[in-house]
Amino acid sequence: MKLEVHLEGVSGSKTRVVELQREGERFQITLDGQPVNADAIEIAPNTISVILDGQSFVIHATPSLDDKLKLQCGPHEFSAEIVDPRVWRGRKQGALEAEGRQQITAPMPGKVIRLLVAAGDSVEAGQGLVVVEAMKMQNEIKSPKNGKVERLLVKEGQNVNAGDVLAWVE
Amino acid sequence: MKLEVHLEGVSGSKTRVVELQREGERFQITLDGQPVNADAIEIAPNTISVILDGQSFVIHATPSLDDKLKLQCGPHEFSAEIVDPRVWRGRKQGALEAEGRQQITAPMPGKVIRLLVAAGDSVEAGQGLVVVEAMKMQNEIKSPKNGKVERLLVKEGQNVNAGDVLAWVE
Amino acid sequence: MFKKILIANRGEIAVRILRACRELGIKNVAVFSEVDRTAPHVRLADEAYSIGPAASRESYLRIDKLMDVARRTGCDALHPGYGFLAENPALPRACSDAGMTFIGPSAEAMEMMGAKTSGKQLARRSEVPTVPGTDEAIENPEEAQSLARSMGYPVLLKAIAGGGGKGMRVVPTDAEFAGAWRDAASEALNAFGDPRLFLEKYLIGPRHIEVQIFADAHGRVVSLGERECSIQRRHQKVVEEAPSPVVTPELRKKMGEAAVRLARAGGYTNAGTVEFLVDADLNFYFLEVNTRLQVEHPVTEQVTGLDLVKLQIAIAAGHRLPFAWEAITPRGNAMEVRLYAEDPDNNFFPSPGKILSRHAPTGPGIRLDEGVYEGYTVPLEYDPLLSKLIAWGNSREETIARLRRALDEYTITGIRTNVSLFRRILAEPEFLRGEFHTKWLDELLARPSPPATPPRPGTEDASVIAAALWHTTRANSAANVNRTTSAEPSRWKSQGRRQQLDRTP
Amino acid sequence: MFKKILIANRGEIAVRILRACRELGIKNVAVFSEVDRTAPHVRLADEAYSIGPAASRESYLRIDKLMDVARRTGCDALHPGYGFLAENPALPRACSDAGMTFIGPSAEAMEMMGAKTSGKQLARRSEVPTVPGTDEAIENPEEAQSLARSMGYPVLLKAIAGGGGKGMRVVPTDAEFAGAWRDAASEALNAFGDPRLFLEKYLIGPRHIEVQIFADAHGRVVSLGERECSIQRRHQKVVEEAPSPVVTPELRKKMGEAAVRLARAGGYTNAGTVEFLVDADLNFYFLEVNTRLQVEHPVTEQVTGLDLVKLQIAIAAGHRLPFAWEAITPRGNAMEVRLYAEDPDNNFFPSPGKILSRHAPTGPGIRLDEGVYEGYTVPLEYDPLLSKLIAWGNSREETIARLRRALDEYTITGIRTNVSLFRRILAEPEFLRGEFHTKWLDELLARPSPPATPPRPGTEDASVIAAALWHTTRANSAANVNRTTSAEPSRWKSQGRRQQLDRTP
Repeated sequence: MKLEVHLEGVSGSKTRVVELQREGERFQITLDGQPVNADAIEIAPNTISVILDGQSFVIHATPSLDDKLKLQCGPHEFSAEIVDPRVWRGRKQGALEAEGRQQITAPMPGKVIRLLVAAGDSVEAGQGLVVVEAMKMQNEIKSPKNGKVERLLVKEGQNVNAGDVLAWVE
Repeated sequence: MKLEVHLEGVSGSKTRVVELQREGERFQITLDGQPVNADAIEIAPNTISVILDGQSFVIHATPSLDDKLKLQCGPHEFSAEIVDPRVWRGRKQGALEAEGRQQITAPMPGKVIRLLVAAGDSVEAGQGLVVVEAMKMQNEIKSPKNGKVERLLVKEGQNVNAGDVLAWVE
Repeated sequence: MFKKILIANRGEIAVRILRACRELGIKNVAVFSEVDRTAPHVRLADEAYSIGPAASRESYLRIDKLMDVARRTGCDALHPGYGFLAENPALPRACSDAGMTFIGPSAEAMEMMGAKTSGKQLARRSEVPTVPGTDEAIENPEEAQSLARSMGYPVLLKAIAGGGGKGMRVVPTDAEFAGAWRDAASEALNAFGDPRLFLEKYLIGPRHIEVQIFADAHGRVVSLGERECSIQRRHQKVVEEAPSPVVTPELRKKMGEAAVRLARAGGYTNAGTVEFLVDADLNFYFLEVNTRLQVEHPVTEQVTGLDLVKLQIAIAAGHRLPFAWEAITPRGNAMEVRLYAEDPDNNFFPSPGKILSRHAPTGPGIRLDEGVYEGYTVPLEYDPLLSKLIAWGNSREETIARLRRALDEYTITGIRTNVSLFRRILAEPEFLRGEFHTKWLDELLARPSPPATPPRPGTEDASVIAAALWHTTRANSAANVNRTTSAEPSRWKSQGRRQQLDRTP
Repeated sequence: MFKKILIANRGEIAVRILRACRELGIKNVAVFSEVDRTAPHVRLADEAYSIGPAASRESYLRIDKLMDVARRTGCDALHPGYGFLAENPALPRACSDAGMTFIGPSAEAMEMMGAKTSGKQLARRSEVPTVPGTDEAIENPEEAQSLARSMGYPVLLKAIAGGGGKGMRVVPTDAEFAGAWRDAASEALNAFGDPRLFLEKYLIGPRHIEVQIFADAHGRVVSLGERECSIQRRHQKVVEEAPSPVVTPELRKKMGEAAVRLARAGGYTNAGTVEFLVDADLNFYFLEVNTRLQVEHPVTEQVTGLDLVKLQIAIAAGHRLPFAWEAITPRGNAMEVRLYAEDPDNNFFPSPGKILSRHAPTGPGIRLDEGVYEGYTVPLEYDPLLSKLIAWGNSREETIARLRRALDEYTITGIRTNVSLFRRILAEPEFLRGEFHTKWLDELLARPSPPATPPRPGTEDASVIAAALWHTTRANSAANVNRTTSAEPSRWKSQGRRQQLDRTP
């Protein structure tokens, strides 16, 4: 099976092509067309041991809500999007769109306790937009860019879930 | 849902009738027709917390190969067979039959390295029948009763799996 | 000794206390709020009772409900843990009214020593150094300046009516005093309509070092040595160690004696902590008293070998502090990190949720005081402390090496944790040299992150391969599902996600 | 210091060694047989290489393969752990030929001290007491009897050609000597065609107590105190502790000096253990030397604070034993239990298989040296040691209380373990008083089991409710599956079992 893996991590974003061919209990693996000396096995649910040229790695895989696979390898984290040619899925268009316009989401469930800006306000990168309280702590959700608040989608007192869109900054 | 639970444990074997009625996220529970003050919840896969009259218990449930549910509650172990009236299943006949005749099974996978008796031999309870080697240790499988070896189903050098029948003692 | 103890707390500290009860052969009773039904302290306790909704003030802060459970279950003592009601004098009073023993100081000692102002007054009376300065306004600037000279610069001017930094000035030298006084007074007048000022010695880069004391009901008070707690993020301790890398045997003796003097003066019993600020010249100044067990008590346990919770219980039961304990000499070095469900890459935003998998470090020199398990959902209503990871070693270097090793082994999926914060702190040369103060971590975090350590060669390739393997095995099983079910589209993603998210029914 | 160490072992000891490497900043290389691909030591190592089939003699016992991996990966040292090749002099020789350092004694010291007969001879030469008696046949019964009188009764007669108990007699008193001699000689003649006998002092209820020694390459040899290892099942240690409940400071000094004398005489370097039998009068007799790290080394680590594996590595790298370590005084008491995958209700039959779930104890005073994880399949090819659980406490009583508490918290499903054996031992009054010997546990297990402790009231009801809840939630989800799939019968049992057994693909 040949897969495209879009990986994002410490050294930026890359697309790799992986081919896994089952051979008995193991797989023959090629990476970007080159055979690699790798032995990969899932040793516990979502825990994968990879021995690559003798180096031992353990990778923890967590499917995330945005349809990506979060990978933890020791202190390093990656986010992977996997394209399986056997399953046709329209590619996301979000990546391009997001360049100019940023969607601000709640990183965790909580309650909106204060709005710090109004729609139409100019904001700077790092400026607080909304205060969300969770686990007795108040947390400012900040603007990721200089721009203008296009829309605010929440009200004070409103409960939000992780991933809920709070605002758009253009 | 009303269930019959046949429990075997330290204090012998019993049949209890449990009724669970869902009420929101919890269950209303009756035991042998009496309502009990119990709150039961599965807090992790196969790990069940029961608070019964304020006493906190944690029970680990493991389905076993003989269609029974093994229950571990602290140092205590029980084996439960559950009869669900919604699912008709013929009751096992093994229990009666076994009174006179004992089936000797391998308690774990290994290799038969020696037969200590032959079919037709008279044996005493506790007498060794077969030696099975596993993890570099040799283990004598003993007769559970006085009687006669009816059949031997394995040969020296043969690999056996857990639960494989080794012999019958009549 | 007690027969049954009510543990009026939750999380790792409730687990810590019930383990001590179990080891002493004392029955224990846990309480829990609605969202804590699946919490570890409920799981491990002998008995457990619901005391109401998630909000603390409707459950863990309700003295009436605690007393009701205690009465119904026949408890003869109550342990408050830390936080919640632990420093509220109404709780020991309620215990006393109910004929139960409160495992901690008396309500009176709590009031006298726990409150900042009365604690400070007690310190002065017991000749325990406090930060030099005046509590009351000085009308005459010249008088103030001569006082500043006698204390030594820098000094801090503060508005009597002040707050929020208004009317506050650090004065580095005598030459700048008059101007700073004028500015501060005028700012105070503008801000509060009151120009009056007082002054305090300004401590540069002070350390937070605290002394663990124990006092029995028979007049014996001992110090069990100090803990270094200067590594704080926004006034919240995150790394603690014992002994402090800067405390000399002489200073230890002086601080210990001061702490014991204070406890005696306050008629204190049971465990308490006297917090000090220590300046660069190793002068120490009383800060406040915590009239309870500290979160960071394990580092003292690891170097002294004592079980502080058992000691609290014994003292509350009227036992004497054994003589031998006064002579305890700390051995080696212990360090604790507080593992929180929070996202260090996103301004330490709380990250509650379900722990999908967990691999905890073990082995020599490693202790874990846990408040979670695999499959547990960390609730959003409380402090997101997951566990405390404590390392012990023969030297500070060995302790840090073990802590690093343990952090490398520690993995948790499903929620974010602050593990990377500790990796960063434990790699900082200043930290390794023991050169830091209470603002050090905030300053460190204000600086741009250092370039990420490049991963070991192959890490990225291995991760790509792991992702592909993960996908392949799920894609195949999803295909199997498709064959046996209807033609309804079934994607591996929802399949994989369900496996992850729904492992607990 | 070394750059990279090959760990020529598996299981918990391989994990123990690689953790030490990691803490020292030394790269580590693991090796594994075909069935050990998923083993914890492979998972945690920096590098890992396959060395062949499951059978030890084709993998872990193959010096050529180990040397090949070491050469290819550029290792400059090798740690053998315990078992496998750890006491085979061919391994240090092969290391030396390959220009690598063997972390352990020299091949010569291993040969001289490790072999029973040469070890005993060395002990005699170094004035270390051995069990009194003759190694050679005594022709004359009268001569034998007078020797027996001088040694004191009871004595043991043994056939020179003997084995399997034939021609062996315990002689309790002088009056019985002549008859016993006659019977034993005639039995020996019948069994082996050789009537010759020798005799030894018969020790009644001896203890097995061993001394941990360390020797550097610069002539310094130290004792780190003793371990009590008398709790054995069929000559296999299952519980170990330090210090021994019967060893006095004087005896500790004498045994330590004897052990050091022996090590010096044998030109020993690195870690070693001198095993003694100790009789009821606290006389000690040399048994043998183990020229390697012991399974039970953690109890010494917990009371001395030393990391013995790091010490082994430092000494192998030519470092000197620091002076301070000679003055180490043990603190408190440590006890280890060996958790095995075996079924105590079925004659300790090995019980390998997949660990379906696991909840390990943590908290104060608890150390776990692990060789397993949740989801791991314990292979049937090797010693079924899962983990070592070690408790430390201020007193033996506290240590035992902590160990009990930890055993109560420890749960594992999918395989059987010997946890209940330890619950039983830790409840025996004789054990608690420290009154036991090397046959004590076998005698205990030969007695009928005591009536099972009745479970806490409600245990049975709670278990029944849990079973019903378990069934109900599965039955419902199975019903859901049935609705969406074809009419093919699907039973909850296979459903539930699949969930359990197939969690790892």
